[in-house]
Amino acid sequence: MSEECELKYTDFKSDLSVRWCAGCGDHAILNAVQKAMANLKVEPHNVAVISGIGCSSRFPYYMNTYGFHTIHGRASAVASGVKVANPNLKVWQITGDGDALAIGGNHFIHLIRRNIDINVILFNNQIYGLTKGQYSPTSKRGFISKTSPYGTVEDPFRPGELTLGARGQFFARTIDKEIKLSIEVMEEAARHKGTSIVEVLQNCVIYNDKTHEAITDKKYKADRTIILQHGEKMIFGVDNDKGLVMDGMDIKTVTIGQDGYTLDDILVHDAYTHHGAMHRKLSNMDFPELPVALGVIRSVKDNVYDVSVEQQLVDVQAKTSITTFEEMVNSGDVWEVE
Amino acid sequence: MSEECELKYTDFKSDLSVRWCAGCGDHAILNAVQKAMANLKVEPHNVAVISGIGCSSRFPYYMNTYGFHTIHGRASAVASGVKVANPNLKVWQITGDGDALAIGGNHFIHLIRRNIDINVILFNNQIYGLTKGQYSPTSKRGFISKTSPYGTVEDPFRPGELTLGARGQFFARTIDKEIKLSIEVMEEAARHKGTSIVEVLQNCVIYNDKTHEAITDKKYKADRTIILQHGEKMIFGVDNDKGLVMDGMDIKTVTIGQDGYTLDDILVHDAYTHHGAMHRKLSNMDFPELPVALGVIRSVKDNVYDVSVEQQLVDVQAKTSITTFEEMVNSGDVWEVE
Amino acid sequence: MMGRSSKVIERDEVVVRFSGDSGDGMQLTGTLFSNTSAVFGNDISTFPDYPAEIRAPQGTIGGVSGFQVHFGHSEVFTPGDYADVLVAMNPAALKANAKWVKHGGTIIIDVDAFDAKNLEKAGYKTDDPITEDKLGDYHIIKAPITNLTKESLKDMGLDNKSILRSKNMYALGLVYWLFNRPMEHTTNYIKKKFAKNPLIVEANLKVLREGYNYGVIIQAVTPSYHINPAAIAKGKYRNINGNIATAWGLIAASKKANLELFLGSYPITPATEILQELSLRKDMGVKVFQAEDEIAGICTAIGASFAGDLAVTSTSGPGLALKGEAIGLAVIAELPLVIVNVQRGGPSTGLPTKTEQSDLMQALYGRNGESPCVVMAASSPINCFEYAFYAAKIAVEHMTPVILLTDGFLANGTQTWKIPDLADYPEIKAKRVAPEDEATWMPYQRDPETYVRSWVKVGTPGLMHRIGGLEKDEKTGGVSYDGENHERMVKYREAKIKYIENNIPEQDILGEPESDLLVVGWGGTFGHLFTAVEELSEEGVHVALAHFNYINPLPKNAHAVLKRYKKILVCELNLGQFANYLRMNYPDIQYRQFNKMQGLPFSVVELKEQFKKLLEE
Amino acid sequence: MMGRSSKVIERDEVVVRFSGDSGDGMQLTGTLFSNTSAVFGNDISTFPDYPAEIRAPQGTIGGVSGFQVHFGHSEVFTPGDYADVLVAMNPAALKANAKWVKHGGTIIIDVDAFDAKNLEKAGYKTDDPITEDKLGDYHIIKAPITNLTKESLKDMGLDNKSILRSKNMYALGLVYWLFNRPMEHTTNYIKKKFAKNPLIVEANLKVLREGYNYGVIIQAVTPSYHINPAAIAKGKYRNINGNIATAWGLIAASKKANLELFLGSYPITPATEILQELSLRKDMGVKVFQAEDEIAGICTAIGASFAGDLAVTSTSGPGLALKGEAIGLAVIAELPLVIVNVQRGGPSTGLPTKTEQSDLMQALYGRNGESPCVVMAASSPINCFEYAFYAAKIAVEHMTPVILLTDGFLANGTQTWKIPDLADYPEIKAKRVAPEDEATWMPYQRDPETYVRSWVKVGTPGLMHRIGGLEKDEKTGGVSYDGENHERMVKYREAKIKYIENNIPEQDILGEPESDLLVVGWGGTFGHLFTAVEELSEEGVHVALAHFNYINPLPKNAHAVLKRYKKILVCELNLGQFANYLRMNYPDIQYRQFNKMQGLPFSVVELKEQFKKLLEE
Ligand SMILES: Cc1ncc(C[n+]2csc(CCOP(=O)(O)OP(=O)(O)O)c2C)c(N)n1
Ligand SMILES: Cc1ncc(C[n+]2csc(CCOP(=O)(O)OP(=O)(O)O)c2C)c(N)n1
Ligand code: SF4
Ligand code: SF4
Ligand SMILES: [Mg+2]
Ligand SMILES: [Mg+2]
Repeated sequence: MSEECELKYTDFKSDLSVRWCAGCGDHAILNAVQKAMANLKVEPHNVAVISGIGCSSRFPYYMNTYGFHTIHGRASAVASGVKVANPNLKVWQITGDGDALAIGGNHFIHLIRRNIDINVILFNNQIYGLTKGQYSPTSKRGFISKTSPYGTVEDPFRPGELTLGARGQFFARTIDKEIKLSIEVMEEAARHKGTSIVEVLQNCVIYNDKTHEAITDKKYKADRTIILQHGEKMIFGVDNDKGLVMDGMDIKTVTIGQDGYTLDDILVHDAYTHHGAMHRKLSNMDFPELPVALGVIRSVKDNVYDVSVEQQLVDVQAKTSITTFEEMVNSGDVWEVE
Repeated sequence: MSEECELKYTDFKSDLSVRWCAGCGDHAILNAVQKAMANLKVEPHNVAVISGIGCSSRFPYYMNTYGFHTIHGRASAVASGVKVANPNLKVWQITGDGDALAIGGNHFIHLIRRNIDINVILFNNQIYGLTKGQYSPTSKRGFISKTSPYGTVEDPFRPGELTLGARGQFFARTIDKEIKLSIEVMEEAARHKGTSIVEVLQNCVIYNDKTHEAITDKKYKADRTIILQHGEKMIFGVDNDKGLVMDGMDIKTVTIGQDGYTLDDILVHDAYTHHGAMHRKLSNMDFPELPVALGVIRSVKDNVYDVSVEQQLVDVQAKTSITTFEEMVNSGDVWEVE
Repeated sequence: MMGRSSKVIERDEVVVRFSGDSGDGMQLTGTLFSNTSAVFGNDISTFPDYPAEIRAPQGTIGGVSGFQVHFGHSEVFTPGDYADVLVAMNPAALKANAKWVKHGGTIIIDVDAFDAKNLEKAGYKTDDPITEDKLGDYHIIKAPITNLTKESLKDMGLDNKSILRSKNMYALGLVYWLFNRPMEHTTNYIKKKFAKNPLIVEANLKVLREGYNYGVIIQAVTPSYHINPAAIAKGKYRNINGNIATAWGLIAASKKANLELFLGSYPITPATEILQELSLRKDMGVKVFQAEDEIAGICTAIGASFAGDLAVTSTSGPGLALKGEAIGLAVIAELPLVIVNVQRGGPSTGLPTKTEQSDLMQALYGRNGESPCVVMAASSPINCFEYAFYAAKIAVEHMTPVILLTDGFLANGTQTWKIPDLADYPEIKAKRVAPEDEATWMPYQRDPETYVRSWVKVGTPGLMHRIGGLEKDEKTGGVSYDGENHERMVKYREAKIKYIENNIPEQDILGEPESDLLVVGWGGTFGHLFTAVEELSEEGVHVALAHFNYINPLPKNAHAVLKRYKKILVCELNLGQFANYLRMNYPDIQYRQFNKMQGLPFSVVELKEQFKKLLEE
Repeated sequence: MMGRSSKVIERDEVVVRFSGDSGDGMQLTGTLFSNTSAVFGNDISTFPDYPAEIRAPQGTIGGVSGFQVHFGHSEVFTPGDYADVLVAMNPAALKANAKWVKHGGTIIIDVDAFDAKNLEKAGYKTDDPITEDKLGDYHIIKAPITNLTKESLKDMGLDNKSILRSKNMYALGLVYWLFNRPMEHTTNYIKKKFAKNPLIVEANLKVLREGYNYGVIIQAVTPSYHINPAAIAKGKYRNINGNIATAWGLIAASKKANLELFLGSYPITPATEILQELSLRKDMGVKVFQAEDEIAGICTAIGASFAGDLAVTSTSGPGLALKGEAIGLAVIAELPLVIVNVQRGGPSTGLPTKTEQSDLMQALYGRNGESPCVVMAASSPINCFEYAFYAAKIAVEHMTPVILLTDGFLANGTQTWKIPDLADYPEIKAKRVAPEDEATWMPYQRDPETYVRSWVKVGTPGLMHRIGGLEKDEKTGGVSYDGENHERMVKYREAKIKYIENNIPEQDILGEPESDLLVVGWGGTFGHLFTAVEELSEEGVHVALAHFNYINPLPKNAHAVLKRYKKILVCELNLGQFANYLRMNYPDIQYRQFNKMQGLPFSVVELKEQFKKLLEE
């Protein structure tokens, strides 16, 4: 079989009918992933889609690839096993904010630390959807839900910040309904060797409708988000006249042509630098202070666990005098009775 | 009982004989904690020391306070329960790099995110001591141990970076044998409202001897570490002539009086700023490029979970019409049969 | 009420099932109908039947939401096997539920929803579902509910969506007519619920009334039912499901114990509602910690117990598996802790929304080492209150974790609950260190009879001590590696649990104690087993029933009770876990088994059949 | 060898125990002695006895490290209850071990270590430990080992620490004299081990020789022992402990199955060595994932199994508790997986360095739902190899998780192992999809006889499919909420495991099959039970032994075998878990129990006593 081949996104559609609520952001993400996969030209049988439990984690059933709907929170660990067992596979992990960051938090940060070549699509709807509406570790402070009827008293994880804190080398963000952007970002994530975290701002129409609306709504999107492109100026706004500049240790928004700012003052995005500081700032930007960053925020080459594991096996085997079971059991302190 | 009282560090010593290996760094840390507690003037019965499992986690047995040697990795969760159940207690968590960052990683980051008022003393010996010498999530890449006979192929967590990635508001670092510094740092950690993470570079004489030696050895210490003090210049070196300055997005070391650098150029440490960027840089500094930062790197006031929980109970109870069991069961859809 | 001219069916009890698409409001309709019946003085038992998917595609079988209510003029113990009346708002609802209607029963359908598209979605092959499903002998009421609702509201200025949302009130009105029920309760509810939107109130009430009137109009052709009120004890009543009852039982215990209540939990179906209810109960001072996972849920509770709170964790099967290691810590530390496990279909994620009793062995043995703790089970939605209370009482008074088993059926099912008076419940008294004993007290010193150690809150001056998961010296609690001490400790922990048999009720026998056949059950199957036994008794067939709520320890007289019977049939919704447990405990007795694993309760019919067959053998 | 003039004791078998401070090198000394005995042609069985603390304070009882070796001229099955010879390098070692020496046995002490300080640290109250411990009747060899070692090495230019480290070689030399053993093996070992440090080689060899000579000098007053070599089958031999044997058994299986071996694991005493050994075995292509916790350990293994590797996870009690939920996933997904559980003392952290058999129920039932998997147990250090091999074979061929139970005693104990030829082991063949079946294949279609589904590696063209933890349709594997399908699936999974009884050996009876008494054991107690039964047989007392290695399913003939006996005594290192399991499975049989919970194996003496008592009853 050839690795490169012509594929349509329908080649990645399973024949199961999709069971998310009408209007759920998951539909669009499914669409984007299928299209990205077709563009990536990897045959469906070389793809494994691994999920935990949650609405989003139903995802593998809808993919005409190998799929495993595992248990809550453990998708990173199962996916790690798949990839290390067979590094030739393309492994995608589908997970929710509860699955990845509540019960699965430890596997999530260790996956990132090890930098195993897995593409993680994190559906962040800031709610536990499948269990019908409890707050999650990404719900905003004060959020009212079935388990926080008086509002939560805890701050949420910011997935980008946590990823970087765990030494993450790839972080990107997109919005469920921005299918074009999602496809681009997912392709980049898939091409990146190492763990890629793609946060998708996803809408749960039933239990947390419009939670991202203030930034994702068509009316505001251009002014409240910025799409980052490596090597490009950080410009945004309906009229493309806003830009980001440094202000001491901080980033601030300016309008080009106002207060003496010119295009030259605007920051250029460097997704490839290993320095995390700027990436942290960019991934933490939040409305209303700053536009929310979309696109690939960080993409840095580094040692990849599964590659190193394979290499170490090769290296050891090249050097060892023990290559068979017989040699192993006969090595060391052995005597013969005749 | 009065909260303020005269206490000696021996008031915090239990009568159990201490069972760590001779020369283990844990002895000195025990000493520092006991002295810090005496200085803090909190009576032993108001202190709960909670640990997981590991050599370091034997700690509570040696304290004449309330103590709970729980199960591996769960100290943060048990400690959270103690503190939320009774916010008047002073809760200390004792944990190792394996206990906190391997099996306990999820509870660790969630504790930090919630910002519960617990002092975490993280004994970082970069090894699993109790199980006799396997690599841990803080072991350096390439580290050779019983489970990595050919060297590890993964990068370690940097505890400060992970803490900040989980939105940590207090991070400090000290060295086992630097008892004076440890006492200071632990007192500050205890006074800080919210989760305080104190990383102690601890030596395991048996399974990972001298792992921190390159920076902790008397011969080099002055040149390879820097003790940060809020509001003070970042100066270090045997002759106190080295300092840290910004170099683009990076920090670099300069010698005062050389290359045109004067004392005025040297950075001043601000532990209280909520901006994390500088704190991340400082906590990630590593020898040989830069001196390793000791002392309190970050200490920022923020909402404290246990305080908010208590407050919310008070607020709800102040407003509610339901205050007794009878009122509760009789609220809503109730009818009477006569 | 208007006069009636058509046939009136007099009945002791009736089962009604409301069904429609998830969006059709069937849960609310069912709830209003059952509350009305309860207020009217009937005893009721209900069970909702949610779709497994959050929102399956409209019009499909996967998306059908049902609500069954059983009410009668004497006590009812189950939501009923088969319905006398089915309301089906669309073809999928009919398709999914027709098999649950008694032969010759009444079926109300919204004919307007039976168009070609919906018929196809529901999987009908013809345009005549009645014939296709062989429902010719049933009373079918074909009401054009959608169109009549639209017609009724067309001039009120409501949007189409709101109009369609009122369909369920039309159906409800029609059912009220069928059972000759007063509508005040519903009227009041609607007025309160939509107080901010008078238009909606008006619309709903209008439609409700017209639904009723529609019944009056068609009465000539349809029988209606008459069920007299039950002879019910004086007092205040409400409907309550097992999850709320569990939550309230724990609150009651915290009051009686004079302890603060702490819950550490992580959401999981079908236990989440306990967490939700207790989160709401900040008014009662409940501290709720929504943890990052089940392990943190129980570990925070263990910490809270150490600190002196009445500590609880709640979960369902897979979550209980995750808590195993920490339960062992509570066992060896000997701290009070209540673990509520709402059982669901397994293994693994299994059938999360369905009921099963397959976590019994896990509750008893799902952790390393010899690690005994108390295991008990509630047996009806309303007695979840009592067993939660007693779980807490035993935990606190015997310094042990207690696992309380309920299940999806109890959790979601409701019954009419006579609101209790806390004064009727016993005190809960922890063993504390008396001031005069402080000087000599040791942390693992035990009461010589009960083997209970004392509970010292962190913060108590002078009693500082250390506990942990390593084996401990039998007195001081210090770490001990001594083999003989270990054996003694293992036996103390076992004996401490065994002793509790002295503090729980004896096992009683229901039904007809003088019988050759003893039926044995435990937990959530009570209603069905008891009803089967009672019905047989009315038919003159004598069967005895021993239904267990206490599993470890078993009631003191259990062996003697079992020993009396020639044939014993252990009925469970698993492959025979309790039967095996009895074999271990009382190996001198023979047990037969009747097991079911379909995510559903037993049906009374199948039970009666089994019992009769066995009696004849 | 020099001639001997003193009394020589001829013996069939002898037990020697080396003991000293953790730093005294007793493990190495013991290992060298046992290997020498093994090479000499004796059969051996050893057991190390580490202190629970990493480094307890020097000179204390907590810090004593011991190593016991049992060797004989015919097969030996246990490390022995009591020692004929004890080497005690300091007072604490004597104090801790004196009770394990046979009455009248030989005790070698380093008198130089018996100073006032050390005596006090060891807890002696007088300066005469021999009298204090009532050892008057024993042969005490008071050798000034420390001083003679110092004297011997004083001119070699070694530092004091290195000199003192050689003490153990002096003691070893003395013991070699006592047993008239050749020293080549040890000499070679030392030369190889310290090749880079000729001074150390020289020093160790010198001291070793002088220790031997010291024996020659004192021989007049001391008996020495003579044990003939065993009549041993031709072949190559080595010593091996249970953990290494387990690791190698898995490697053997991966070769025979032509699958790559994947281990996902997290360190935990006493299982860590399996992880360590397999980490070392990159030469054999083993992929080891040291996970962040036990859950990730098993979940990575499940992922690797899905991807097509022979997947394993290894742990001990508390770790198994954490894996429960994920084991359920492997059960419902029907993927092959080996779970090695090295049992230790529980509950909770319990007695981590001690042995116990208390995880049996956990292995069988420690997860939610009806969740059957294979449970089997190794019964000697060396047969850990075989059972690990067969665990893998069953997992792969029956598409199921298999829990292999070993314990701390097997894990650390060693025996002489005849190196096997892989060619003598059966093939391991996974069920794959034949090319001609691809078109019609469905993921959960089963072999009609074995109920096994086929295993498709991720990456196989044309067979893409999805699996998961929800209940699945019996053919397609798609999610199914259908109740009747669920019941069928529950029964298939049960039947699939039950069918395996056809592929495992029948239960055999050892000892004297014609007896009134059948002793039943399982797992790690084999050596002691068998020795007790054999010794009784030599005394003319007839006892039969059924020792189980397969627990779920039980061997097909187990019931018939058990049925034959009048009295059955189930002996276990727990409170009776296997006895209870037999009660469930074969309720028509009566079982008595003999249980021990002291972190130690049974002693042969106590077993014989029990058996005799029971025979006389
Ligand atoms: C061990 C375990 N604990 C809890 C659950 C219940 N549960 C299922 S999904 C879920 C959270 C879902 O939230 P998220 O991961 O954000 O996914 P979403 O449904 O929002 O897509 C929970 C708590 C479970 N299935 N298993
Ligand atoms: C559930 C569980 N898994 C594994 C272990 C074994 N274990 C005990 S301590 C430990 C790691 C200790 O390392 P660390 O936390 O760094 O503490 P240290 O001994 O180095 O102080 C491990 C793996 C255990 N006791 N329980
Ligand atoms: S509940 Fe929310 S997240 Fe789940 S499918 Fe529906 S809309 Fe999507
Ligand atoms: S093993 Fe290491 S960490 Fe543990 S007590 Fe000894 S020196 Fe300290
Ligand atoms: Mg979510
Ligand atoms: Mg460590």
